[in-house]
Amino acid sequence: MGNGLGTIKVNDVSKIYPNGTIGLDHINLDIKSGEFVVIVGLSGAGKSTLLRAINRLHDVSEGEILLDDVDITKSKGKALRQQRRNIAMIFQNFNLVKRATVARNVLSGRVGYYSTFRSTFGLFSKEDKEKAAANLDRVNMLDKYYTRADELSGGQQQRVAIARAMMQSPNVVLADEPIASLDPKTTKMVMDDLQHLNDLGMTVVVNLHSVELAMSYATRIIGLRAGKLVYDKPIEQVSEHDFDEIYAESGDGE
Amino acid sequence: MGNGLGTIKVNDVSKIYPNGTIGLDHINLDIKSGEFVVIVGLSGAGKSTLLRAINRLHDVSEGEILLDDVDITKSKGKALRQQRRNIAMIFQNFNLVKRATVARNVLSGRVGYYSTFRSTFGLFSKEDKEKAAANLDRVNMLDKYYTRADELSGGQQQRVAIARAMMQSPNVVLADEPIASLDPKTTKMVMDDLQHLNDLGMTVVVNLHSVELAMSYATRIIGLRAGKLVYDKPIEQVSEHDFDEIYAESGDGE
Amino acid sequence: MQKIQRNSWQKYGPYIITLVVVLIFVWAFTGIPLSTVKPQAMQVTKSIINGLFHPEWSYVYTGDGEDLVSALIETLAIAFLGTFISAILTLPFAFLAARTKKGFFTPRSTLGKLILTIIRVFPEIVLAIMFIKAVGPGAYAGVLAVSIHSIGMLGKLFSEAIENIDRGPNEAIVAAGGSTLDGLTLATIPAVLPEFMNYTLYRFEIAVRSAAILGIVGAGGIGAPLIFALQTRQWPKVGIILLGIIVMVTVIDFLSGQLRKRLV
Amino acid sequence: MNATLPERQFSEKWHVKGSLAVLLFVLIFIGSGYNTGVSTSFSWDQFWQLLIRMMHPDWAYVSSIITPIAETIQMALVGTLLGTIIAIPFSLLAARNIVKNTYLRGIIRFFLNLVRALPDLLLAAVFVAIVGIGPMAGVGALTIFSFGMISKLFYEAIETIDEGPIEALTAVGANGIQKIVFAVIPQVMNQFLSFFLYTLEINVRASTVLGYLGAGGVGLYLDQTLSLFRYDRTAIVILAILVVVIVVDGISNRLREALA
Amino acid sequence: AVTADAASKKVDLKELNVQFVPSSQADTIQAKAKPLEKLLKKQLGIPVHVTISTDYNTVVEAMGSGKVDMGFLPPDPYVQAHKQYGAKVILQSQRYGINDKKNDGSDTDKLVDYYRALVLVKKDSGIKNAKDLKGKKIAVQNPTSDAGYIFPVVDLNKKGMNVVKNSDLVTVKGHDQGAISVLNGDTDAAFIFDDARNLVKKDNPDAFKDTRVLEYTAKIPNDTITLRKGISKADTKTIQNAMLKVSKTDKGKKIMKDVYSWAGVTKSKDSNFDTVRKYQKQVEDIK
Ligand SMILES: Nc1ncnc2c1ncn2[C@@H]1O[C@H](COP(=O)(O)OP(=O)(O)OP(=O)(O)O)[C@@H](O)[C@H]1O
Ligand SMILES: Nc1ncnc2c1ncn2[C@@H]1O[C@H](COP(=O)(O)OP(=O)(O)OP(=O)(O)O)[C@@H](O)[C@H]1O
Ligand SMILES: [Mg+2]
Ligand SMILES: [Mg+2]
Repeated sequence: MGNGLGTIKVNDVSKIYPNGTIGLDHINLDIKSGEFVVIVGLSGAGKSTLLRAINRLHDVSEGEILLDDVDITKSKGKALRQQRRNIAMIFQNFNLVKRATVARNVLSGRVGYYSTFRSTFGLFSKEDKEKAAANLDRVNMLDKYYTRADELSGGQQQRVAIARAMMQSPNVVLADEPIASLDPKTTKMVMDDLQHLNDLGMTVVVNLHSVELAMSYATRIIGLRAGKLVYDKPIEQVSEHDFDEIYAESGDGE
Repeated sequence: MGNGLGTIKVNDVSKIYPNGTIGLDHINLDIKSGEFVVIVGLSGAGKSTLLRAINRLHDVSEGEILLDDVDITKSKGKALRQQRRNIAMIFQNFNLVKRATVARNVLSGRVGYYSTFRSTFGLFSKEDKEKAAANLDRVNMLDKYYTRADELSGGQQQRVAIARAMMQSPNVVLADEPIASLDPKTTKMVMDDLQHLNDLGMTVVVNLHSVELAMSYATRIIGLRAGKLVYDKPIEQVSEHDFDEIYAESGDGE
Repeated sequence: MQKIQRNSWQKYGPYIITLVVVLIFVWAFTGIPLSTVKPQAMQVTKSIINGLFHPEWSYVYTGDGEDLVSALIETLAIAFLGTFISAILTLPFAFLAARTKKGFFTPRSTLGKLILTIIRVFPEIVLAIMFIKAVGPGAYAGVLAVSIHSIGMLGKLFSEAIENIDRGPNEAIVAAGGSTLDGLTLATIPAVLPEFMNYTLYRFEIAVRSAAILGIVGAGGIGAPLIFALQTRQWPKVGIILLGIIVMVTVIDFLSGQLRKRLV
Repeated sequence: MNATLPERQFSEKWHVKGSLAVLLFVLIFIGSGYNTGVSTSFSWDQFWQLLIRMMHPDWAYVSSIITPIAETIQMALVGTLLGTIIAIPFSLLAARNIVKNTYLRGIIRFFLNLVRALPDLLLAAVFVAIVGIGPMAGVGALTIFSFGMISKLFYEAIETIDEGPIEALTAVGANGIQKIVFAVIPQVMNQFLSFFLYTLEINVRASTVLGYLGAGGVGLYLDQTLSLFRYDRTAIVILAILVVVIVVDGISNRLREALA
Repeated sequence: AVTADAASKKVDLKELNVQFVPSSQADTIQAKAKPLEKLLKKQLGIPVHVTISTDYNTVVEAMGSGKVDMGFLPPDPYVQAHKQYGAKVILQSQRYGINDKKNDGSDTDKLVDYYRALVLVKKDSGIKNAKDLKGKKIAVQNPTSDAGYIFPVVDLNKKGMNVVKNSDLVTVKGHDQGAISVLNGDTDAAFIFDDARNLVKKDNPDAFKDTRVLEYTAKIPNDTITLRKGISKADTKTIQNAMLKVSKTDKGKKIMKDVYSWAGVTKSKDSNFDTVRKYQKQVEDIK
């Protein structure tokens, strides 16, 4: 690729939850095509909130989010769907349809490319079915092709979710703690996969809790604390003990 | 403590799921009082299955599991409940009552000590309420005391679940990936808490995916692969590259 | 790619089931003679609609305690008592009937389900007669008939709600050494309570509308006036009663919606 | 560690709102009891009398009710099916997590409320008046009745699904219908089926009320046996309905399990 | 107040529970209980509770269990109540007779304590006499209905037409449905009371014009006022007189008319219903 697609500009975005919790607090960010950004921060810092805002899974309270210079916070209907199609998302809690088979879950990553009619009747093309199998194979889950998602272990479910995201052929991959429930081997595999997608030119934004992984994969590290952006440096300038600062409690005496 | 309580003997235990999946395959284990055991293994290796068997959350297909020399696989009624009371469990997916407050969730860890009547009507003693507050404080969640569990972030929920386990004053603590969704800071806190409980004499058995954490906390490391026990050594004899072996795929050519 | 096999049931099972279902429905449709709508039907329909749109307003309130308003209030009272009494009586049956363990044969749950089915199937009319014999005609008999009949319905819904919940929290309580009952009160009930309330409210709405039984028992609710108005084809009166019921059901629906929001 | 419990406002601490609600409930309860003249007088011997008379069923009567019970089943099946088909689009339109437009949803819900407000008795009477006697009238009444009931059950089921998968599909760029097909239907299919069978069962039982108005089915026979004081035959009618309901129930349980 | 009550109390009963099912002949029914309650209470000096039911069976059963003291019953349920639980008729209702000549459902000015059933066919129907009913579809009521089943079946049988065997009987609910089914052409004939066409006149203005009466049946006694078993002779007498008195007052007349569409009541005895019993017997033999 290297087509320059997959840029994300977050301009002065805030998000206040209906119950008054401040999820994001005037965030500004400018992510270039092909970056591998890792977002770190304490639990509850707003990492998930930020990713979800980028994909417009919830509306922000103020500010704008430009994806390849189009403001997703104002998109609607088909345009919005097409923007989303270009952003793959991997969720912290998998979000699989538990009662559907692994295959169907993975194929559902592709619906953005199908007419309603064809997808409804499961008329996926042969290529896509093969692509699904290939993606499952990549995360080592091909043998569970016809298994129902609720019969999988946590880690297995996450791998299915990753395979689903890969189906989208996106420009941007957002991953919310994609390796929280994975063993080190699968973790490495998944991170390598993300790396691989990144190498193909996709922009990758990952929420991570592991400093070690952040250091070894990211090209840029962003730190959140209590909804505020408190850290933003290219990897070359990051030193391990910077993390202590990011992970300081809001009240720890700044 | 150091009273010698909290021993676990797993004798030739197998578990076959109704759909035919082999969860555990003739496992033998002898865990002494006061050990800090970390179980590692690939996703789907049977770690959760083993922990749940120890607590008799599901029945095993064969074999026996002795807790302080009493076979829990044969216990019933009150005796079983008392055995369980002495084993605290922290779940991979938290298992909080989403519609109840944090306080009530934490206090529910104490039910083993109450008559059904008292627990039903929430007649928990003042000490226990204070204990709940103290435990929440320890995991840094005291300010959410009256919050409903479904308004918490993933990491926050896990911390509530840990506080609940601590309420039990158990002899054995079983933790199924207790830090999967936690940031490094909270992770350290939680692992330190487990360490602390261990120092007080409790036997701790933790499923972990982090080699690093395993190495720094465990007194003994156990490896599972495809339901089989493939590794079992005291920490002194463990070297980092042993893990590669544990994490080898079943088919990787043993 | 690697070939992934499915066994023959997975492959053909769905088709077989579909075929059987289609056949059943074909049979069902053959039993319904398509009586073409008669020319007179138009006239009847017109006079019904005409009547419904010219409600007999004078019936709304007459002050003698036998008007629409008092009939509706009495209906509400009967439905309310009947439903909520039955909601409480239902609980033990529901837990008895819930299948919480897998297995082909579960005697406890089967027994529970059978009891509930028998209660449910017992026709309201017969129940009504039995209660009239026991307590005499009137609203009291109505309350009893509604509450017993509701047990059968609610018990089924409740037991299925119990079967469907996430067992995780319950497991956590059990793992902490709690008894089955603790798991029930601390994890299961909080999880199912909103659903129970939901079904109870739902059942309440149905009870309000089950005018038939109330008319039969001489309960003085809206049942008898409605049935007589229908029998003697007094459509304007049917119209006003219907309007009253609609207003009442809408209000109940609104209130129960508010209540639900608070419960969830 | 010396943690103390966080303080709460007075109203929260004493659950003022909750207590008031309970108080209100109790008052309504007592008021209703007063209004309906509930008392403790109850003649058990009289209560059992009918049951005792039903204890000796007239088995010879079985042959007479096979046709009507079959007709009842057919009516129930057709009525439920038609009602369900109409209900599906309406329930989707009425679900909060599918249709975000409050007005559209409000209108649909109001309409559904109207439909559900119609007493089954009225439905049957009106259909009998329009299409004349016989199963057609019964099917008409059952269709409308099932429609009102199922649409409500359905939309509530839809509102309680795990929204994660919908979100995942949203993130993938799926449109509304695709979200429904991939994320909603698989989650509610099981419940839809059980509601369908549940309604079917209710419709089988509703035949007793329909018969009361002459809309066909086994209800007519219940009415006849009662007015002849032939409780031995009433018992047979009830048993017949019981058998049908148990079969429906059994299928329902097995299917739910298979799909669970 | 207690003594005053006691003084005006004229019967041994502590209270009187009345239940009625409006007659199917009524073309307007108001579900009202209070007016009669008041009037009777004044006459008897004890509390009176009136309930309205839609099902005869409940009245009979409740009289059997002593929960209802007085019931307003049509002949057939009365015969049942008498047979099953020893209930006794005290009064019978009166209505103005139907002016059959005019064929428009209007009343005569004569008070009668009986009514008749009729066999209704379409005006242009080819059914000219009882025999023509052979193989035809006939709308009937429940087999317990006097006007809608028993009397027509027996009377037609006497004319040599066994409809049970030779015709296709369709059970409908309500005499209005019987009339409508003929009007709609769903059935060829219907057994209805004289004159149930009044019920459907509002919805089908041509109800009389388009139809014709094939046969009238024998007289069927009117609705009863019946007391349960176990009420003393003296009380029976008092209650009977009280009802009669009520029916004579202007207020009472109006209520009877509005609520039950009765014109009055007259004394009755059990033997008045022997015809009904006879017909019931006979109908059982027609197979
Ligand atoms: N639906 C919601 N309603 C109200 N508050 C919410 C909601 N979701 C999240 N929050 C709050 O918003 C804040 C940020 O939450 P978020 O889920 O973004 O945290 P996070 O950084 O992803 O944490 P974690 O690492 O634990 O997943 C938290 O304080 C959380 O309690
Ligand atoms: N309820 C179940 N029914 C059938 N198979 C199951 C069930 N639960 C787990 N399994 C299977 O049993 C095996 C072991 O599962 P288990 O949950 O113990 O894995 P784990 O080691 O905890 O993995 P993870 O690290 O992903 O949590 C897996 O292959 C899984 O698919
Ligand atoms: Mg998060
Ligand atoms: Mg696990």
